[in-house]
Amino acid sequence: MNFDLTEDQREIQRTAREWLASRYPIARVREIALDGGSDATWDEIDELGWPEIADFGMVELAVVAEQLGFSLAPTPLASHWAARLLHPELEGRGTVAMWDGEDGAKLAVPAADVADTIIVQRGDQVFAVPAAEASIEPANALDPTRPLFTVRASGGEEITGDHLARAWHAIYVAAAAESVGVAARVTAMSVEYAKERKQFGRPIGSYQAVSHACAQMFLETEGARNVVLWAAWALDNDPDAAFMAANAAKAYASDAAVNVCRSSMQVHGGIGFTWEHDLHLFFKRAEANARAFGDSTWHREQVAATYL
Amino acid sequence: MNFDLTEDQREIQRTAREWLASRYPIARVREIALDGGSDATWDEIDELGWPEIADFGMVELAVVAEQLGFSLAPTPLASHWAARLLHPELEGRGTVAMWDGEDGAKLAVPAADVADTIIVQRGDQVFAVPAAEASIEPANALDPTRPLFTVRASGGEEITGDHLARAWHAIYVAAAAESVGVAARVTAMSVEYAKERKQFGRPIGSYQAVSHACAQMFLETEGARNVVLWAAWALDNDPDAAFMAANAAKAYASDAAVNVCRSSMQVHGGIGFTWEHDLHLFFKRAEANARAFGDSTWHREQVAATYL
Amino acid sequence: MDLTLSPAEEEFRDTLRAWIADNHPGKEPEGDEASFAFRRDWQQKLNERGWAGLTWPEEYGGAGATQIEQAILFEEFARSRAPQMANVLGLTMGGPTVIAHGTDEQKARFLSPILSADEMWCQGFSEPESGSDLASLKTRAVLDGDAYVVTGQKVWTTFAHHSKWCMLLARTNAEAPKHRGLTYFLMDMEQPGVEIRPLVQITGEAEFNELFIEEARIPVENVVGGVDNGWRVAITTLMHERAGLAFALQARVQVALGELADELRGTTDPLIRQRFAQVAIEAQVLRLLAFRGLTSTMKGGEPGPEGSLGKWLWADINQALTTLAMDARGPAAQLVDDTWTYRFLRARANSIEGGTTEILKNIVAERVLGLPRA
Amino acid sequence: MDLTLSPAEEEFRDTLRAWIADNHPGKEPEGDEASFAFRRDWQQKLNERGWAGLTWPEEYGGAGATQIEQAILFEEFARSRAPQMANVLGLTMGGPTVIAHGTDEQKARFLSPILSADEMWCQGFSEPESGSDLASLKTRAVLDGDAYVVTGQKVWTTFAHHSKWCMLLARTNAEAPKHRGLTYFLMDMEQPGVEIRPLVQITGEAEFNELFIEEARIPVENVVGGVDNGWRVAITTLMHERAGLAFALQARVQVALGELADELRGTTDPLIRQRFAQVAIEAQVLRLLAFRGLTSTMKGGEPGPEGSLGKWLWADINQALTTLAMDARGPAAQLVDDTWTYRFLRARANSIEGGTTEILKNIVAERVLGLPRA
Repeated sequence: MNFDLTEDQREIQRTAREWLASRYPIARVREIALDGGSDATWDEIDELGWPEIADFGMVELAVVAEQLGFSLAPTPLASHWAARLLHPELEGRGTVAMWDGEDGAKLAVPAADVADTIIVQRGDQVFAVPAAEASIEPANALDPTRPLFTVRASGGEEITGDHLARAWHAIYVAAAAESVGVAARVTAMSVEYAKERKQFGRPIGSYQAVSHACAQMFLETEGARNVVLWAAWALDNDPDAAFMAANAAKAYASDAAVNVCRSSMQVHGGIGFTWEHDLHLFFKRAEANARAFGDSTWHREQVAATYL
Repeated sequence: MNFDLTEDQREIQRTAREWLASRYPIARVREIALDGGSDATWDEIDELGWPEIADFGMVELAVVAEQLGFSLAPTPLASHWAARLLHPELEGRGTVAMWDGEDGAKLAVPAADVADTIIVQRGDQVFAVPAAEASIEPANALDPTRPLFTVRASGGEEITGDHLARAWHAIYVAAAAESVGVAARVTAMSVEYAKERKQFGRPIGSYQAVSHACAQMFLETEGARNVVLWAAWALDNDPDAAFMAANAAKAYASDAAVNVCRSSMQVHGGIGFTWEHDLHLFFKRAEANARAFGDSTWHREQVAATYL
Repeated sequence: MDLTLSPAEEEFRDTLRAWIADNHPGKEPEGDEASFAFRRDWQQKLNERGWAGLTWPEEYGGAGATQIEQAILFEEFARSRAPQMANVLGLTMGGPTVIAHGTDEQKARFLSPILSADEMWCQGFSEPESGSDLASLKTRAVLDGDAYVVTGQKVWTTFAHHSKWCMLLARTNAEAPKHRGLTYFLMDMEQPGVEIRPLVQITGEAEFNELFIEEARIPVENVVGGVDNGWRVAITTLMHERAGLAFALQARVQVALGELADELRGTTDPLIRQRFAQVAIEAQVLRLLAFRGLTSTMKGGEPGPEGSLGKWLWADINQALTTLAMDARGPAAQLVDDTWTYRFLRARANSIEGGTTEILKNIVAERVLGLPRA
Repeated sequence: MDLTLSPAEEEFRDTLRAWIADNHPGKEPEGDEASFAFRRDWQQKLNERGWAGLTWPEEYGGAGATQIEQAILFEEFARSRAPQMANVLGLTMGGPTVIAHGTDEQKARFLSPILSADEMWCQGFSEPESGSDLASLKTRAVLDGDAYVVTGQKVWTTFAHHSKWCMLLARTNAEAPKHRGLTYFLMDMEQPGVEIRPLVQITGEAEFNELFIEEARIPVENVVGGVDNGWRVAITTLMHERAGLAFALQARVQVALGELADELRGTTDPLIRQRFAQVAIEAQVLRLLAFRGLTSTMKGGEPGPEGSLGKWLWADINQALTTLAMDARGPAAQLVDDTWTYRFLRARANSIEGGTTEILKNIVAERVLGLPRA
């Protein structure tokens, strides 16, 4: 029993943190996301072995996913993971299309512009459609660091197998881990600001209205990280608990990131409401991610169903 | 347009506050409720004209009802009001039996021991049953200041008329007004305690964790009083808005009293958790009253139905 | 206790309602310039009818109406989903301040163009370093002959780029305690020393601006309410803003609530229905707080600290309402939509702008409940 | 990252589970005396098996088990809905304090009767005037020959009326700073100077007591950890209490959650289902926090300030859980029922007892996040 990362997992965490910090400092994220700069790091990501990290284990994937959220790296890695979990034989890069808009379109599909294959959910079935055969149009995403597309894709090869239910739950955990990263970064930003910013001659962090808000952020961030790591571990080691754990992780981590960012906006005051401050990028990622792959209400209902 | 009590209404308020304070200081309430002391003030209440105060107007009734909650007077007056609103020709004292328990019993009927007539709801119908023909057994009430009974009553004379729908909504407003009184009293107790109690050399009311909690109590109490007065006024003057207003009043005031009492328990710390402190009497009234005549969820659904 | 209108008030409401029906300009266009022009036209139309400065005294171009009639106007605007007037800060703060504290010359010079929307007003109070702690502001004004020379930086100046006049609070006495050394100026925005930079918000729009003031000149006759008396003048203005805006804010909430109801009508999701009802109920509570405030002001004169409750509650409600709208969109809320995405993001500032919720709770705790200062 | 048990731990779990199945005493009876006797019997049975002081060193009658085995025990207790042991304060606080800070004589005298439940322990820390500000306590102990004479008042002393020994914190040096003048005593409750009055709570039960201490005598050999060193001794104990109890608390939440699930099974009300799921999820978060705390303690030794998170979250969860149970009863919740009314009322104290939630947030803010003190 050891509820902590192994030395190998810590090494992966360190590498991810440092590599992402060097390639995606927030100024670079802003360039790519807000000013339409181009991003060409996929080959490096490939060399790091991250596209296939699920083969090492879900904890390893969750560790990297948290760092993706922490850095807000505008990479299609998470979308690729989702596709590969559903379609383990996937060649090239993938993404997943879930939500039905009007007239057969799939809404809010991430990274469709750089995908080779689009995994399309239709009812309970899942199909692999070559991107070249699909119609892909840019959509107006709330979160500018993760471009979304409207996709029209028919036909394709059905993917079947016992892995699918686990794959969906693994996707929930990966998304939840990104939310943990967002929550962790924003909690740290908030605490730092609360120490520096003075009003009425005192750091605002000396007021309980602010300090207790920061403590709440910390509680939810820690809680979210723990439940995500548990769910990730369970997917590889405790199948009885794993699906409930994955739903719990997605619900709790989504809410945690959203709550932390909303509270941080209040702690930051006016400055946090400006475009030039970085907070809104994390805020929008938190809000968007909370709605990706099922919102908290849906995931809570899955948890309720296992008890009631 | 004058969103304030008239001079006459203020006079009623003053009389109610003073009379109840003199007859029902909290020590006397404890005697009656906790030690089984007897209460024989109905004749005086009758002389004050309160049993028929609805004839003056719903605002007048709400004003007295708030003072009933404020004083926690263990009088069956509110139960009688409810019966008389449903059955305007009621002679003697009444009460209302609503909730079906098992095998035809009605649960949680207040003041059935001193009622002459029990107004029994069966589906959409309402019947007046002489108390002498009913089986009445004491039940174990959460709120010791308002004894409850299990009632078995069959037959009776059906009460019909256009007044019924309004009567139910008037009952909601009366109950809501009692919750406002509880909230107002407990807010005042909390503020007073927060000024007096010192920890770490400062009054606890100088900490935002406490002062902001008190501010929240004040907001909800003021809000609840306003919405109750509006609903009371609307029942006599604005039939289009009245029913929605009554549901809104019951939902908001129930929640306000419950929130204020729970928060006050925290502000008071350990002392507020003791039997000898008065807070628990208000707390239990707030919790019980929130569940009488429909809980907040039910009333909110009625409000939703008017919009959606 | 009487929420009915008098016959005269009813007549005013009916007249107003009919007039709005005849003159309603339709849906507000997108984009800052177009929206501004649209609101200016609307204000001019109202001013021609005598209703732009509804409660202003008739001698200054107002209609001398009661606060109840003002409330009726806000409610009718809400009911008909009419736009806001363009010069909202001039109408609710600048004008009333000049009327209360200004000289006869100032009244003659400034009031009429506020009503006609010929001269827009903005407010230069906040600074980057002095947010909640407004009185710690650092912008300095030094007397130089017949004018003050002003240098400093202001932020959150709504509509500065459309404005001719800025209500500017600056320090004229560095020696005095921080509340005692401030003066309230009317600064001409059209001068070289005033640079306006749009301050883009998280919504992507630039509703606010930063002002960089470098040796701007303000003639002494543009001091309002006396040198070093600016805090008192500004506070009166802020109190009026809060009391007056309470009605406008609650009316806007009713509009948004109606729009959301239109979208959600028929939904069977109990979670959504419960949340909607809670917002609707709180919106009524807000409306009644505004009525109560109106009654108090009519009886007692000055608006009291209870006015803080309305601003605080409004922020809670508008955030809850817009969050509900986002949540009701489900996964589609990952995409920007025409209405709710902007409103949801914009609402995040509601609990910050015009007094943070934390400061408002402090005010209620200290000034209403008498709790000791933190 | 490995939440599996080692083969030895699995064997312990299986043995324990089988033993509990054979020895489970059934449902706890109502009433203070009956419930106390029931829990004492249960503890004696466990002690005969060597498991009452599971983590205590074997030389003191414990099983020398690891903290993981302790956690397994709590989880198995929860799974089987086994009762608590009677002498919980002696086992989790008194014994560990004597083991850590006591003399050999104290260890020989006090430890064995704690395990056997022959001598119950209570805690005399809190006073009416010193709630959150524990170090401001006023009970005084004055040396008189070979004993201290103690006078003062204590409150919230759980199980005092069943207890032989009281862990008493009293002021021995009025001149020293408030944290430096306290001494930790073991006071014999069976003496004329100690009067116990039941402190009835809002539940109607008297789980706690007030202690009125009037010239009670404590022999000098009953000082633990040195004169004027009581704060340090008490704090260690409190930290251990918090860390140790975290597991017990989360296990009890799991029991209550299971009971509530049994009652709610099949409900189609989405509002109830959502609230239930949220509590279930947070209960998992609490459980994982306890695991995390266990891992940290095993690696780093002393439990850190993060332990405060568990107590805080537990209070939130238990209040949410019992409130949900009340709400799910609908109008019937106006009546007292056998299970949930008591628990709902009792849970109100969860955010006060053993460190208020406000104090815990202060601790997290200041000691974990490094924010400045208020």
